[in-house]
Amino acid sequence: MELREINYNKNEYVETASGNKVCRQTVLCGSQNIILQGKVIVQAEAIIRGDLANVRTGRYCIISKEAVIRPPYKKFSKGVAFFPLTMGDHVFVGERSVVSAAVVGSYVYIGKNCVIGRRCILKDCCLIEDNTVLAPETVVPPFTRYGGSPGTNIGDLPECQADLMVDFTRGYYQHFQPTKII
Amino acid sequence: MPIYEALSDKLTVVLDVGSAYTKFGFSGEYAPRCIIRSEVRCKKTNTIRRIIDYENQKDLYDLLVDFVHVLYFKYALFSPKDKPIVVVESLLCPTLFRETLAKVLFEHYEISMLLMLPSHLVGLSTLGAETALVLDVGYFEAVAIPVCHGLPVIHAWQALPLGSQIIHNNLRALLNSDNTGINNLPESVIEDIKVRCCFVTKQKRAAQLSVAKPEITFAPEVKYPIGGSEIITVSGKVREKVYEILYDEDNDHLCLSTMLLDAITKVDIHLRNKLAENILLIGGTVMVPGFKARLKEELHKQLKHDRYKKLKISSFKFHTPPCKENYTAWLGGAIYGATELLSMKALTREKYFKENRLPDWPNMRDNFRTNN
Amino acid sequence: MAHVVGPEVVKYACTCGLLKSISSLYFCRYCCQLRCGFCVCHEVDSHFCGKCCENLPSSEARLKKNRCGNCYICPSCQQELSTRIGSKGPSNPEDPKSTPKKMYYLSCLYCRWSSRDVGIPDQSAATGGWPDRENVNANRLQEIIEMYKAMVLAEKQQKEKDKKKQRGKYLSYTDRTGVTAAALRKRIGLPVDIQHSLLKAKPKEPEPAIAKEDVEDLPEELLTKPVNLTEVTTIEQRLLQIDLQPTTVEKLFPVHKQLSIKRSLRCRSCEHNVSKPEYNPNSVKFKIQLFAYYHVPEIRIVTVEPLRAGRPSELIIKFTNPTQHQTTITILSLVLSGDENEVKEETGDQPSLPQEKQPPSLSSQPSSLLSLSSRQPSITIKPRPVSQEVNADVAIPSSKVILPPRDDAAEYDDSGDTHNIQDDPKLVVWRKSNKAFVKLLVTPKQGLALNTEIVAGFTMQHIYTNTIATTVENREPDKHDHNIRVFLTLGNLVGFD
Amino acid sequence: MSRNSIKILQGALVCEESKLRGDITIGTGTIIHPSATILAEAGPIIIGDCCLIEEQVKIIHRLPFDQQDKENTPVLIIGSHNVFEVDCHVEAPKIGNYNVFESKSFVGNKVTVTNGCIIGAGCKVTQEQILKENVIIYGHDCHMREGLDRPGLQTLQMETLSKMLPNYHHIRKPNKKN
Repeated sequence: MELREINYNKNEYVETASGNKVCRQTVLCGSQNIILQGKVIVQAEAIIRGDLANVRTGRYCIISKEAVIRPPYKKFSKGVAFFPLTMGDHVFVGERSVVSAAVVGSYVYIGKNCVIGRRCILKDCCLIEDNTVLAPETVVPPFTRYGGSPGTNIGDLPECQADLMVDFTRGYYQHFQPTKII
Repeated sequence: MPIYEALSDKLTVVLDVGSAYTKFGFSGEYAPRCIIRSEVRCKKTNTIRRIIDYENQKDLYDLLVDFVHVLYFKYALFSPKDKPIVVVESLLCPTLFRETLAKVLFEHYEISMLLMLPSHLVGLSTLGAETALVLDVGYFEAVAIPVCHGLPVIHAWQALPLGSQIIHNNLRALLNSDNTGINNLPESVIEDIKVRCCFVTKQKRAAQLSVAKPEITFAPEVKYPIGGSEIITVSGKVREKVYEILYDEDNDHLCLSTMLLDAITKVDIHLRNKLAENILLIGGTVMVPGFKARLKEELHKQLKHDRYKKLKISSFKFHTPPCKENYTAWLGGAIYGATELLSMKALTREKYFKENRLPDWPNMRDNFRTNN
Repeated sequence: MAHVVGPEVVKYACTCGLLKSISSLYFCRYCCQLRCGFCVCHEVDSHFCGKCCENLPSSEARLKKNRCGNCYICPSCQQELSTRIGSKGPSNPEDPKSTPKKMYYLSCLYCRWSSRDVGIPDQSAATGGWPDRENVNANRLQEIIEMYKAMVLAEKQQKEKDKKKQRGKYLSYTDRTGVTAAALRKRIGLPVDIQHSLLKAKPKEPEPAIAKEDVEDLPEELLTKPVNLTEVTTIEQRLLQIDLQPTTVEKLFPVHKQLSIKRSLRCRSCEHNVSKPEYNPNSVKFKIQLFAYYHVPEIRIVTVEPLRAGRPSELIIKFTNPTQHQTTITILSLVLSGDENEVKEETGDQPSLPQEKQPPSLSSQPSSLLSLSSRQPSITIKPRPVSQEVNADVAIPSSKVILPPRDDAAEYDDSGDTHNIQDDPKLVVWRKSNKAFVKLLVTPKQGLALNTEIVAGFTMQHIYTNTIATTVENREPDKHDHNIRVFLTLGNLVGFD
Repeated sequence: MSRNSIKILQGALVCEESKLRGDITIGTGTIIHPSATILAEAGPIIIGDCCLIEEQVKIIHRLPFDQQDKENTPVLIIGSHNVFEVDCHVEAPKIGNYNVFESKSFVGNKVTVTNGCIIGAGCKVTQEQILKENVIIYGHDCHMREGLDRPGLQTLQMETLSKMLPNYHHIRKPNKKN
């Protein structure tokens, strides 16, 4: 199916020079530590915890409603430090998902209502199905589909997944348009 | 024989596709690499489908293609093309199933050769013995076949639909009286309750199970949580009673113990005592606590009946295989697979396509015949 | 919504007859045919561990039984275990000043199982070194395997001798048809307890197992002690440690993580690769990538008018040309029978197809043994008829649609199109760079029940420009017409005419 | 319960963007992240010392329908050193010490949580029960196992947080002396 237009209220969103579209009803903590590379959409009530550590996304990332992007912490002998969280290009994070990964690669699709545990590493081209719970420190290899609780490898992805994700996130961005006021 | 030595360097897959669980590994190894449920994730619906629930041959073919794919590319990690395979099968395996499996292996996966081994016979090889009465209690049925001097006495076979399936159904029915919503529980939960809570009780106690005012106190009940939202009660009576279905005689006065005795009756009189003193139990169901002890009790009880008195058997002896019972048959396949038998008896791809058929009962008999 | 998630509403019929979405199809440009995961040959390219992402040579992978030497999974919940630094055990408890030594233990961050739970002592090295357990029956089983090996070998030699003596008519009889029950009975009638001639000859053969009269009794505590479910293992936990199959949780030990593979795919008719990944486990690039998504126009449903039986509904679909060459799309009516003309046409250069059931290269020797190292030609699977039924008619337009080549730069360019294509306005609604929106009329068949899922189909003919230069002189790329049967799931019937 | 009475003890760190309704007492050393929700509907909530309450957490004091009686207002007492991770939803009537409620877990209002329990990510526990000490609930089927010990303390993380959070957030002023 071709994507339908996704309309938003123009007053609720801020569009930056690099094409990021960020909803005003988001909680962007420590916004000086958050880098959105461009053409990133952050939807209503999403939370990005830049106060804990740097958060850096690539281009064409979509952070859906009520998703939480939260840098993970790690215990050291001397204390706890929060790690920066990096996200590649063309990443989709579904509604209400909590992402506490260390690295999210490019062309990654995270479904709705997932829990991506602390310090997980999501390699390029992987897909996390809706309602998956990934245990902390899980490594998701490329071209795998993870699902369930605890999340396990339940299948493979087509080899052209990268292009599919490029097409999907670009299409999403292009169709994400303000409601036209007549 | 350099060719064959080169062959033995190759990993030969040994496969035992059971109705519930599939055992998969390599010849010459001591245990399977994996024991997994015989099921695949249906790509269309993204649900799990059991292989035994196939609708027709085409459906079975597709299920097996997916299943064998998982076995090779998730566990064996090499391509099946031009490689040999050993398949352990029940002698009572439906023709449709074995032929479809062979078709999948030869046509779709292009294996070089296929050796089909009967489970009852090869299971015995784990003992290094040649004569025993082998009882395999699987998912659908229990099958007893005497093996004498390395030959399955096929005419003496006994089979009854006494396997884990009937136990699961029985458990579901028994739990239903104390709890609600049991019918909706998936079979895997029923299986888990069976595995973790139930056991085979003793003969004396079993007699009390059906009495109105039992003189014994049943085993303590178990509160079994279903997810986080429900707790069901597995009463002590249920825990003890569920396996009774294997030992209760049916309308034809048949049960597990009579199967064994009937099988013994059907063989040559000289061999009867030897078989009774060499009983090998295989299959996952026999691993439940108390199974063997109870079977022995039951066998002795049956001996007192008129129909078995003539057998003149004094004692029953049981073998303990050097492995767990649920993969004994597989292990047998792995032992045979490590020998030259593969190159001697296996059906090659050329032959399969030339004749376009699978020999029936391609078992070990020829190997043992040529020796005298 | 693309192919990433959501239902696949547009399906292409692969040459083998299965319906797949375009993302899971391949396009073999040597055969000019669609292929799918079902009809190609899968091959293992490289082994790697999904946790530490390290490649292992296949020989090492085999040696380690396809498991990673360093990574473990939790025996309780099968998640990956993490190595933790334990409370640095004091190297000398009496001397508080002695430097603490780092000790490591394994811990599951999901179910919180840890190697300390089962009393495995902490290790001084961070990776590996965790005790592996041997199969308790290993010696006995090795003896048995050796015995059977020797037995069968001797028998084989015997058989070869016999063969020389008599031409083995009897043997061939049994080999083919198998012994009947009657023949077996005869065999059983042999004198009792004849010793296997071979067993007698071999002095070093292991004792056969002795059956025992006493068997393990039912553990008495099962009858009296209440069961603590948290201490009894589940069947999944048991099957993770196949040789032990522990029944209680204190016997669960960490399990080496299973390796994963990268695989390449090979067309079964021409033996060319259609997909070959790069060696690096982290790489998502390919050395060979003949995916249909890059070669065949993609179709997406844009809008469908509500479907009523017997009444034409407007359907707008989008065509995208993924190639670097202009293509022309013609919509033809669907031929459902397996012997579609286009299949015949395209396979005309493969005379072997009708005899695909025949194994190739039949030699008198057991060639599969001799040539195990070398690759055997593949057996082609006969295509099956398409199982999908179509319950709507598509009005076949008379004109064609031209799709300009894909232009990556245009993606970033918002200015208007430079292509000047004269379109049939009845057919092409809108176009932009390599995409065109096309209007079709579909009419669900009469007599369908309400809410029936409507599937329409047509044959898409596109011009495929093959860039593999066949000869040196032939610089002009080849152009083929390639037909693909396409099935569109349009939604449910909402009413009648 | 329309009026709000929030008592924050000295040393607690409560971000202003959190949503607190009803009669709530927050103990020393407790950290409440922004956009956490605590609703004291049925009666007061008393949160002990050194609890960590992350964003999107919902702690709701709400009685089951069959236990609603107007005679005495029950108090939800949450012990010390409990960790409520992102988007967990807790309605338990009683919570001891050293528990961890992982992300997206749900604890119904008939479940009494003792000490040292871990409710795993995504687990939904609603059946009326008293969780044993050091029980770990995990996985899709809410599998249970018993831990050897209670889960490790998050003191170190909280130390870091208490240094970092005031730099970025408006903190509610403590209004009660210890």
